[in-house]
Amino acid sequence: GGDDGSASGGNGLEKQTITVAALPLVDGAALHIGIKQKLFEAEGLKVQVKPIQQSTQALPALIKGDVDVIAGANYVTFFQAHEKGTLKLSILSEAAALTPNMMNVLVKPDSPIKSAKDLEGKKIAVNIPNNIQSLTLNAILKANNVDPSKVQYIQVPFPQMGAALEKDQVDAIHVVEPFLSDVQKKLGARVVVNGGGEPVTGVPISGYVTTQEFASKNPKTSAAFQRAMLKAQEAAASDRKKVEEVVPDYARIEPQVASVITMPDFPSSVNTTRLQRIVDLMVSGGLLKDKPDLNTIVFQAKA
Amino acid sequence: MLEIQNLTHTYADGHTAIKDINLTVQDGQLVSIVGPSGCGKSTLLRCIAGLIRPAEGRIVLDGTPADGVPDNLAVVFQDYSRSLFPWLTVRDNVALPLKQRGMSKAQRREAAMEALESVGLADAGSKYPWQLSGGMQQRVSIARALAYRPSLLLMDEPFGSLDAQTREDLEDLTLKVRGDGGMTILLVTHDIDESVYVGDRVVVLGASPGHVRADLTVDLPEPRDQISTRELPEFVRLRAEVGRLVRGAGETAEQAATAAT
Amino acid sequence: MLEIQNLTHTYADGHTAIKDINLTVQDGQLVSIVGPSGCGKSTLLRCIAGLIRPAEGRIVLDGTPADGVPDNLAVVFQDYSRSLFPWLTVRDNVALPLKQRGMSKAQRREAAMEALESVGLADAGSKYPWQLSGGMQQRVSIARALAYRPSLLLMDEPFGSLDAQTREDLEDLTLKVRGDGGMTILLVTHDIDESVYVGDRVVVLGASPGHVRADLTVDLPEPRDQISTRELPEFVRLRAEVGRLVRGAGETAEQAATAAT
Amino acid sequence: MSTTASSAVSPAVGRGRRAARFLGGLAHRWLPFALLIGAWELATRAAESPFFPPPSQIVSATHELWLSGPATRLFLTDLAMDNLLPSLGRMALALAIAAVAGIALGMVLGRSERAMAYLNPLLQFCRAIPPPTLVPVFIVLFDLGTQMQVASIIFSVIWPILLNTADGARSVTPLQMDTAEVFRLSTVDRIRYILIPSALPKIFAGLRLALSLSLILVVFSELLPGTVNGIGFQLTDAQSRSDMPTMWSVIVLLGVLGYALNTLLLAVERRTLGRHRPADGKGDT
Amino acid sequence: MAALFAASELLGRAEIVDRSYLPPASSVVTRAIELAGDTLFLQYLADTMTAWAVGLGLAIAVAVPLGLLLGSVPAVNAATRAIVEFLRPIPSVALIPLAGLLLGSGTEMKVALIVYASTWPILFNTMYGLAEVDPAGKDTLRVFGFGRLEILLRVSLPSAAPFIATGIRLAAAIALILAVGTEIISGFGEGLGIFIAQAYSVPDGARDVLAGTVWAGTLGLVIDAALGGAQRRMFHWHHARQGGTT
Ligand SMILES: Nc1ncnc2c1ncn2[C@@H]1O[C@H](COP(=O)(O)OP(=O)(O)OP(=O)(O)O)[C@@H](O)[C@H]1O
Ligand SMILES: Nc1ncnc2c1ncn2[C@@H]1O[C@H](COP(=O)(O)OP(=O)(O)OP(=O)(O)O)[C@@H](O)[C@H]1O
Ligand SMILES: [Mg+2]
Ligand SMILES: [Mg+2]
Repeated sequence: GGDDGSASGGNGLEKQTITVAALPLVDGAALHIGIKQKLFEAEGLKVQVKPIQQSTQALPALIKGDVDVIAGANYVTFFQAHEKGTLKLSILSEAAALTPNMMNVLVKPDSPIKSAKDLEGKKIAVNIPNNIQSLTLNAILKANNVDPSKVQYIQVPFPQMGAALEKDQVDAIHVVEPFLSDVQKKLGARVVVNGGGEPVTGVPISGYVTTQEFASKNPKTSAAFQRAMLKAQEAAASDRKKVEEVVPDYARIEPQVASVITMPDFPSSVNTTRLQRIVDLMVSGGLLKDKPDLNTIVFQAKA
Repeated sequence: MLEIQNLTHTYADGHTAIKDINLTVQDGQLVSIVGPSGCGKSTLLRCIAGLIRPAEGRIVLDGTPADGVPDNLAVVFQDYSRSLFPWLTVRDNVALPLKQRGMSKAQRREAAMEALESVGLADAGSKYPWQLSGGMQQRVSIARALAYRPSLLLMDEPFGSLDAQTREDLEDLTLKVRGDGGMTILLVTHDIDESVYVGDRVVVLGASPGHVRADLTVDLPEPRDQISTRELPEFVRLRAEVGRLVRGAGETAEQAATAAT
Repeated sequence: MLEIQNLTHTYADGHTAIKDINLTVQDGQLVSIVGPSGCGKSTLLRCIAGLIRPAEGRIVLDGTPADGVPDNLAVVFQDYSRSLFPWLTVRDNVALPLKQRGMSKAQRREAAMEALESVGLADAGSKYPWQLSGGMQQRVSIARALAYRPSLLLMDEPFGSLDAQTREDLEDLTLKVRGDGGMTILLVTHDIDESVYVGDRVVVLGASPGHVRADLTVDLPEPRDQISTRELPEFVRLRAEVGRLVRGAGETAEQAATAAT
Repeated sequence: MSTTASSAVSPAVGRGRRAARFLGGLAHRWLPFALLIGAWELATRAAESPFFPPPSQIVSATHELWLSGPATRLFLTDLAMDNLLPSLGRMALALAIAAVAGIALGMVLGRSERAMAYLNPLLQFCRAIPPPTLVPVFIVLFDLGTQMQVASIIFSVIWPILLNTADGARSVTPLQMDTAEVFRLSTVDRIRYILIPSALPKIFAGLRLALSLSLILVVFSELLPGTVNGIGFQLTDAQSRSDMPTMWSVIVLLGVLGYALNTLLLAVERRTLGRHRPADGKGDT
Repeated sequence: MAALFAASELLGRAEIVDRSYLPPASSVVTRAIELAGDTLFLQYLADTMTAWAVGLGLAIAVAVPLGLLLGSVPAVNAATRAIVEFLRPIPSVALIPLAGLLLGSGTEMKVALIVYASTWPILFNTMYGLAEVDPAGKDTLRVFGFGRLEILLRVSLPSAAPFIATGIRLAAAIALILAVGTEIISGFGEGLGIFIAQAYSVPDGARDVLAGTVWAGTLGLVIDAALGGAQRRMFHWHHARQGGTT
């Protein structure tokens, strides 16, 4: 836990050290840029990073208070947790939004599948079924007049997708960076659907989240974190080089890979209108029953 | 005093092994029990030892009906090899029951070694039972019972696997132990000479189901001696009589009852 | 013909059980083996059976050195109760080895029942071994060996747990089997009378380590009879001689060598 | 008069007494379980954690999700048919293969020093490997789906069967093996009439361990790439959706299945071992 | 062992799939040896082994007495069977998020899950071992006036001990799998499993994943050899008797 700084310091923060569980994904690059550029320090915050492998794994730790914030938390998972009542979600900052070609559907070079329409009746590998991937891909397929109920999603972890595709265990794979570039390079795989294309371009996919309990107990700390994060997001969005610099350190991606992969968008504001897009998608995809009240979910610093 | 009253036992499979056995043994007496194979000798001993609860009848010890295993009891089992613990040395096997006697470790060892010596196994103390021959294992189990100094000793064919010489030595040892300590002993044997030589009484059991066919008092002078005692006319007479009884004991309880009338 | 040449065996713990044993047994002979407890009789039988590989020397069968278990062998183990399979009925225990004889199931059953009957256990076929008395179990293991009709039969104190009557019956059965089938039999016993009564020869072993102390030829008329044979002066003489030899056999090989010179 | 009366009454009395004894046994068997559930109910109600719904709620979720189907299908719902049956099918297949292979290999290892020396290091090495790390290997060796799932279940449940069988085969009473040797029993007969019966109690211990392990492994195998159905799939799916009642209902289902299958195995065990050994304390003469 | 190596080398080189998806054994083993010089990795190993040792120790301490109780008092066995059989098939590792909620995500959780999973083989082997004890031995001590508890400890326990030891060997491997598996799935903290999990989430990680796996297997091999040695020494009477003759 990060309780060591809980006594309010000179700058009026309730908590000066904040523990962030971070995934080894490009999504969370801004956090590391913020640390490197001392943006948190400028707010009087010390950030302690705990590496994790999946955002769901950090959920109990967040509830128990072992970590304060999860970086790069998958919205689909966390909105669902919020709806089921296992967590009162508070979003401090956005992390990443979809950009064209950061997530694509690939097939083998000699595959008969040429277009989205050809995917009907085929097996597509996704990392986790009923989550962000199938959600966005279904929206794209629908926009392309393909019936999403006719594709079969198969769960295959990203690292194994290449092998599964090569062995013809699946017909297509829906894969994100850096695996996307990797499979394209190794198998010469061909893109059939741009997974970040319309209508999902710009849909936010992950954020920096905490619990409403934490946010209401530590409003100043949360606000300070939010300010620093927004600046960091800004920096990440404006200069790709800055992202390329930090990514090899925490995500174990080779520098030369980092320089070629397609980056997500790093939104530099917290915006209920943008978040509404993912919520709407989830409701129409049956992943949420009701629309949550985003105004209570998005953390607003009190002036 | 050990009283066996109307003892009947039927095994789970419905087989009645002994029926209506009555027997009274005075303290310090040595009673030999003989009878054909399968007539219920072991069953009788197991009942007395409290290892099986008889279907009917009871065992009375010094006036109080026994419930479970009597105090101060030792048994030499017919299946001696299974009653030794393979993970203990011979000495520890003999010393183990002495824990019940509240003896110190050193005392237990000493008593164990002494008992082993008395059965001719002074050298085998640190071996394991499975390193011994059949007869040696049998002697270990005799040593274990003797070291315990019970007041009631049940022996089920204790000398069956021993050569003539060792057997005679142990017969004399048994007689000595009984003479010294006032131990009550029930000894099952197939050797008719032996039953007469060591016994104060010889009880002959008949078969199907086991019943008391005869109960002979052995009136031979003490101390007994392997050579001179066996030459006595009374010994020869008794041994012939027991032999005759055992040979006829294969017949069933009903036939015996008819014969007795 | 069975030839035992310079047989020596030392157990893993360094104990030499038998040393330099030489013995030749003609086909169809019945050799009684006697000797004090722990002198190596069982060890000798296990070497012949191929169950232990002797440290030195060899077993030659009909001119060819044996390697492993000889053909057509049956053994009655001293620890009979452990050699029976508790999950098989008595009849199946006896019938199991007959599978090697290529007999049909019905034939096996019949042969088993016949053998059981010959040892007086006609009624026990469908019981399990643990439902039998010690002597009955011993007879099952004898029946198993006889039903197999081996050409070489090793018996390690086969009648030790039997009453006098049953014992005599089985002694006679053994004699009959040998007479009928030309079976070669090695029989370990502690009963000196028995060794003479059934044996064509009596081999007396001495102890520490086991060695051949004497090899006596028994010249008694055939067929033998429990009453008349035992009354013959030659029987009485032999039995006294064997007794004397066994009693002196406790001494070591070295002492014996000195005594022999 | 009195005799007829008593004979008319006694069967009823007997039946009553038997029923009472049956109920008593039932209480004795289930009371601790019921108490535990009661305590759990109280604790969860007091805690009001969304992660730990009270048992009553779990039971109703279980009923609704799995057991509210038509009577003709034993009340199984579509969800149950589509997930439970494939999972159980894979489990049964894997368990059967593991049992046959484990017993066979165990016999060899238990009796042959040489086989032990050759195979043991390999087996011990494999035994300690956490199955999730083998995914890269499995994906090359097996097809996605059933093949990979069954293989991964076998890979884990075979060990208790194999090791216990080997232990059982090794500790056959030496004199019994000597007897087999002397009478020259063929290898098949030795295995069938001596090794197996003698090792059977230990094999059953291994099977009981393997049985519940296989249920656990079903869940894990359904974390593997290529899974499209199964109770484990439902479990992880519910977990990722934070659907706690569903998740708990799967756990309850696993518990019930485990109990039922185990009871079945115990019945088989009692039948097979019943005649094997003397009742305790009435052993030998 | 060599055969396994050769087989996997071939499999890797056969290029059923791209080599980086399943690297050949030689490169995996080279990587595994390389890791032995990596202090961070060794620290991870130490963490995993600590959880393993504590977990297995606790499991033995819980399961053996419990097995003795359940195996010797049929009434208790009947009364608890429903609970035991209900609990056994619950996949503890799949419940890591919940376990994390109750126990935190550190060593305590790892240890708790290890104890939970590795208790069963020891418990069952103890119970079944007791059922097989020769009644002759028990009768012997009964006759000499020993009570039930003493008979349990002096006869039943030693004669069941070799089989209990087999249960412990089973449990030792399960405990190792659980230690590594919990780390992999919880993805939190330090340990061999974390190393594997990290490698798992990047392209070209298969080599590290398998190198970590080789370490897990090797640990299992070493542990089992040590336990096997201890078993042989402690139960020499058992082995000598099996090999020897009387
Ligand atoms: N556990 C058992 N279950 C069923 N029947 C048994 C059991 N034990 C013994 N019997 C039967 O009870 C009878 C008496 O057995 P017991 O062992 O008392 O005989 P015994 O006189 O000691 O014979 P032996 O001299 O051969 O040892 C036998 O017919 C035997 O078959
Ligand atoms: N497995 C073994 N390990 C070590 N020593 C053994 C082993 N088996 C037997 N011995 C020893 O070898 C010697 C001979 O034993 P063996 O069993 O052959 O004697 P025996 O003549 O059959 O005696 P008995 O008449 O008492 O059965 C004994 O001193 C015994 O201690
Ligand atoms: Mg008896
Ligand atoms: Mg012997």
